[in-house]
Amino acid sequence: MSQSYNRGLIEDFGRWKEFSAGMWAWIFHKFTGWMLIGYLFTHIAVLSTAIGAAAGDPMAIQQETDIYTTTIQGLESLFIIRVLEVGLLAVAVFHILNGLRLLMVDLGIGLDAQDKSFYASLILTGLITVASVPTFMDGVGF
Amino acid sequence: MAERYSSFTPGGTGWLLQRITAAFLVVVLAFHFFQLHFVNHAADVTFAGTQARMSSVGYFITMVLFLVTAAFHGVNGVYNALVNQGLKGTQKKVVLAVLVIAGVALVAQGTYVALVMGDFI
Amino acid sequence: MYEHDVIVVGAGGAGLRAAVAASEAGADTAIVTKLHPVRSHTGAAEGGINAALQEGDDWELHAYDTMKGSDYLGDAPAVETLAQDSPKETMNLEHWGMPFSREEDGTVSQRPFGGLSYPRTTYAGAETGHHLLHTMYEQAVKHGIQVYDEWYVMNLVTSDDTDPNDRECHGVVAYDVQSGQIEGFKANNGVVLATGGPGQAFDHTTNAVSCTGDGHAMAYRAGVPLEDMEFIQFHPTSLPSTGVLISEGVRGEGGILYNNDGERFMFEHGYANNSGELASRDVVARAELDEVDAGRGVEDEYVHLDMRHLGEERILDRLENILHLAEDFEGVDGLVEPMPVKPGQHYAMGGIETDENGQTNINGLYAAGECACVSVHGGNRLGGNALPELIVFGKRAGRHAAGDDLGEPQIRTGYGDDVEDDDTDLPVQPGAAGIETSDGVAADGGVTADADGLLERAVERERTRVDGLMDKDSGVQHAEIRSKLQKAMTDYVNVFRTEEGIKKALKLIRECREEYQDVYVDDPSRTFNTDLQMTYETRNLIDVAETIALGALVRTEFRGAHWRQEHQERKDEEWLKHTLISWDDGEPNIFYRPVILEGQDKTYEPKVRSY
Amino acid sequence: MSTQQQQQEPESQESPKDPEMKGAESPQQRRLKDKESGMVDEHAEKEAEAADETVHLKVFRYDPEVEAKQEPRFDDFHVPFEKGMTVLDAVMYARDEFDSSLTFRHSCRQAVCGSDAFFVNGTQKLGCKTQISELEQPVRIEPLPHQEVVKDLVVDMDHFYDQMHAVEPYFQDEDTPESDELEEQRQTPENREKIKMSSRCIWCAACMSSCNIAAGDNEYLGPAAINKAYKFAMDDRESEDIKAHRLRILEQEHGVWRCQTQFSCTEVCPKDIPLTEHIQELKREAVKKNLKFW
Ligand SMILES: Cc1cc2nc3c(=O)[nH]c(=O)nc-3n(C[C@H](O)[C@H](O)[C@H](O)COP(=O)(O)OP(=O)(O)OC[C@H]3O[C@@H](n4cnc5c(N)ncnc54)[C@H](O)[C@@H]3O)c2cc1C
Ligand code: HEM
Ligand code: SF4
Ligand code: F3S
Ligand code: FES
Repeated sequence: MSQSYNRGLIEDFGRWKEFSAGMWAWIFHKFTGWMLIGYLFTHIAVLSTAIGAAAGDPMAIQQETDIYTTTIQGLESLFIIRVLEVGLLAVAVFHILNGLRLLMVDLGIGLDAQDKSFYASLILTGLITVASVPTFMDGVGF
Repeated sequence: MAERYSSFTPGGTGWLLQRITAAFLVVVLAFHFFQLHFVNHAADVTFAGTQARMSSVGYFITMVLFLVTAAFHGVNGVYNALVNQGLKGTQKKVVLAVLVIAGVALVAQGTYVALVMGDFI
Repeated sequence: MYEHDVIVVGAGGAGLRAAVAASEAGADTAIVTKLHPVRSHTGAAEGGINAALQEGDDWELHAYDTMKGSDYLGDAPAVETLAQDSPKETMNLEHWGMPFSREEDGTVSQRPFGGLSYPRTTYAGAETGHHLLHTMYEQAVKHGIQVYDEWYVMNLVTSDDTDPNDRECHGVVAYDVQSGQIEGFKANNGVVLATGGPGQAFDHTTNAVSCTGDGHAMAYRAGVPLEDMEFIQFHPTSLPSTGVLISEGVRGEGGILYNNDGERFMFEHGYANNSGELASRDVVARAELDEVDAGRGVEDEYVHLDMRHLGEERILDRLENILHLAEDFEGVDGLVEPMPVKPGQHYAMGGIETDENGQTNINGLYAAGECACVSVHGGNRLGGNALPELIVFGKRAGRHAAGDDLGEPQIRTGYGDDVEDDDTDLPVQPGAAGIETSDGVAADGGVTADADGLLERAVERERTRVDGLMDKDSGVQHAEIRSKLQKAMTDYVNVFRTEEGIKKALKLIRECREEYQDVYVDDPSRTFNTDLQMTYETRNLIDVAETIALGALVRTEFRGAHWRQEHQERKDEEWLKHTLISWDDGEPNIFYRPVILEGQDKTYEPKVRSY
Repeated sequence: MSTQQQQQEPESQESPKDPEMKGAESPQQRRLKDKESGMVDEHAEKEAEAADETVHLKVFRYDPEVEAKQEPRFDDFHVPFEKGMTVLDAVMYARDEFDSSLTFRHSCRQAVCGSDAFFVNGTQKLGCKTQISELEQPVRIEPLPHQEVVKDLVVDMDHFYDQMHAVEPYFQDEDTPESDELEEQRQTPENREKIKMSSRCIWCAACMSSCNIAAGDNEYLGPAAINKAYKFAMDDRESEDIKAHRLRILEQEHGVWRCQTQFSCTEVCPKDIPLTEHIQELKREAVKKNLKFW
């Protein structure tokens, strides 16, 4: 609904301190969803190097010097990429867990615990992310 | 005042599909992540390895389905989010067109890549 | 100017029912209301609707109970109409989707209520009024009735004839609260007043802040007598700080009243040795005040209603609602401590004098609901009898206003040859003071303009009045006068009434009237000026309070809710008659009309009212 | 009256747990003690002090017509605290004693008329149902967010009413016979129970104001209107055809699908109506209706 005057910096989102669990869940889910679809596009773009690889010299594939392999391994050797990957994992895990929470809500299950299940998703995301750091960082400077 | 509503197919088909794709994605996405970061480390990925995996028809089909559902789920999600923010009229139509094209392009390109990977073409 | 066939003022249960009925009868109907319809105080009613629905019950029993409850001051034709029509009107509500509580077999539930010989109070949880109001509003939406909400009706537009009985009502003048504009509303067929009760005349009431008796005052000044105004029902258990009602159900389930010394005073001080806390409302209310007066009140103000001994399980099962009320409005947890309660003004039995068709002595002017007095409640209203009154007489008024033939009424209205004049000595000159006379209806005597001309003149008059109030920038504010008035009424015309006290009250009311000459509106804005609206309301409260006090002074007996220290018994020889007070050009005129005790095929013989 | 003395004694012996009903200790204090026994003593003392103290209100002021108020501002009021005082009591006091131009809607003072939903310390609350003692001071009182402000705490409700009316909020009997010969309809107590909560809405608009989606999309029906439709759609007294018709209204673009299950509506509803649950149920009903084989 429109606003006829200014009640503070940002009327809708400036009140984030007053947001409740459900609203945070909504915002995080949105954010992670957009990240994921963005990633999907880049992901396919990167994988498209496979076209070049297949068209190139079969020997290169053997020696693992084809453009696909080198691109991926090149990227994977960068520390920043690994960090981003961990971020992606966090994003995906939260989106999955909260997505499951939303599916439950859609089915009308456990509505009373909706705030608790949101906090649970957050905590679990954190735990899984931390636990997976060693695997993800394997081989780059750790 | 039901007349006010327009250009929208009622019935929540989109809503339902978003949920169904989500349920499907939970399984494949988890599988995918596990496969490429824990079973095979992403850093060790080679074209040869990819080709080997992709030439299995079952894996190929799963991946294409994964792509299609993810693309639909993601694009539909983005569209809904924008519409929820009050997008309407021509703007809305343009956004829909762009998103559909992007989604179709994504699926087409992805499928093509997968076909190449699996050495099917 | 707006124009409609029927204009209904007020959108509580009575107003909405009248509007729907008028619309169904084919009239172009509009509602003008100072609150949005769903905000009306009908929504606060908890208990239920009395209707003889079940096999074994009978409308005649309902009529009998009502007459007895009224202490034989109800008019039989009205009482019988109520009892006869209530069942089908209740069924109508059911068909409109009202969510009544249900029995296992799917029929509506009914419960016993005070003073009823059969469990015939039909209810929807403890929120009957809320559901009734919303169901009715839904029907108004369905019928596409035009609602001017947040329009405050300032005055009626009537012709100038010297004899009020010859006057005709052409519409109303109203003020759009949101924009401040003042407009005329022309009614081609009739105006129905359904403005609710005058509870704000008292400072402690279960009524809403909007219950300011506007309809009473407007009709009164236009020349319609107010009937039986002295009969005010006080509820013994309302929360001290807000007046929120704690249902009789608490005492029904076994709740106990204690004074500050921890005594169960209903028994220990012998107020009601048989029924104790469950004695009738007026008895309990008087007992509580006696305790406080004797210095045994808690904080010198209230007594305690304790339900802890009922046990948590039983309380949660049957009285959960009460826990919320006490917690939310008094900050008290009924499970761990007793609840503070004191008597509060609850209902006005009297009101604008009408016949069974809702019509007043002024042609084209109707009244229904709590603001009207048909009269069905006489000296005392039974619980659950107000809501049926809304739907039965609201509907009749609406239909009649729309032109439907409902037959010749048996109840007469207005000053006529069947009345008896009063000769009590009044301590002060009631009625108009100073500028207030300029509002006298017949001011420029005899010049009868046509409807449009009358409307224009009335609109002009209100505009001038508002300009005057807004232009002044010093004087008295309405809040001061209002609280003085409320205090006077609560101190002297409350549950206990003495001649001396009432006279004091009349003097204080007169003072309020004089102070009102200097009233001014501080808020300079035309946008949503509640200051202005409340200033108008306060003036109406003064008029209404005065009629209550006058009625209380002249009625020298104890009947129903009206208790007089000097007159401790019901005097049927002398007082089987209604008190009527009419404005009569700024000078209240008091007269009496006999009660009609002859029903369709029996006469109700006055008996001792004991339960 | 000596007998009373005697009667009084056993009375107080019989119920030793019962603290004597003396005025010395206020019920408020006792409540706090009993309720959170132990740790509350300190708290109760603070409460007792507060009893002689004042409440600090910060009230939003705005009036398009009055120059000094055209620029929205907050006014401070210091109102004497009384036991049981609600936010509505406090603003009424401020208006009657300090500034008669302070404007807000109110009527019933008992949470049934729905006129006084305000934004109190950052959440939508009914003024008359909110105890001052439970709020942090200063108490900041603003008009409902996401609705145009008319003046001070008064917001424009027209949009809310339009949405409520948009769902055809009235019972639709195919044939309403002449009112004299109406046969009572049957409804099971279970069905009545099912619609009970939805029927408690008092149109206060707190839910609508708290919903981010409604804030962004003016055409979204909003939780209250959807809940109103729920009341009818779930009532067995209406026929299946009408239910289908109701679902058609709800499944439009700006109907139930807009809800993103933010739950804030459910959290602020003063009548404790499970709004999100009702909206979700309607989404499922709509899907079911469209999947014929279900
Ligand atoms: C707490 C409580 C519990 C009750 N419980 C029961 C019960 O269980 N059973 C029972 O039968 N009765 C009960 N009653 C009594 C009954 O509820 C009322 O008598 C009845 O609801 C009055 O309805 P009404 O339509 O006459 O007026 P209201 O509902 O008060 O409506 C008055 C209308 O008039 C409008 N209005 C007033 N002045 C103006 C003006 N100047 N201009 C424009 N519009 C105006 C208002 O906006 C409002 O819409 C109870 C009353 C209270 C207070
Ligand atoms: C793996 C399991 C997944 C689950 C359980 C899941 C679940 C969901 C659900 C239930 C929604 C709807 C939220 C709503 O409408 O209220 C949603 C939205 C969305 N999802 Fe997913 N999703 C998953 C994977 C993905 C993937 C892989 C992508 C990216 C390609 C993605 C992108 C999105 C986007 C963009 C949205 C819209 C977000 C918004 O509202 O702005 N999701 N998801
Ligand atoms: S659903 Fe609750 S919050 Fe919304 S309008 Fe109704 S009562 Fe108020
Ligand atoms: S806050 Fe809004 S998003 Fe849905 S759950 Fe309530 S309507
Ligand atoms: S004043 Fe009626 S709900 Fe608060």
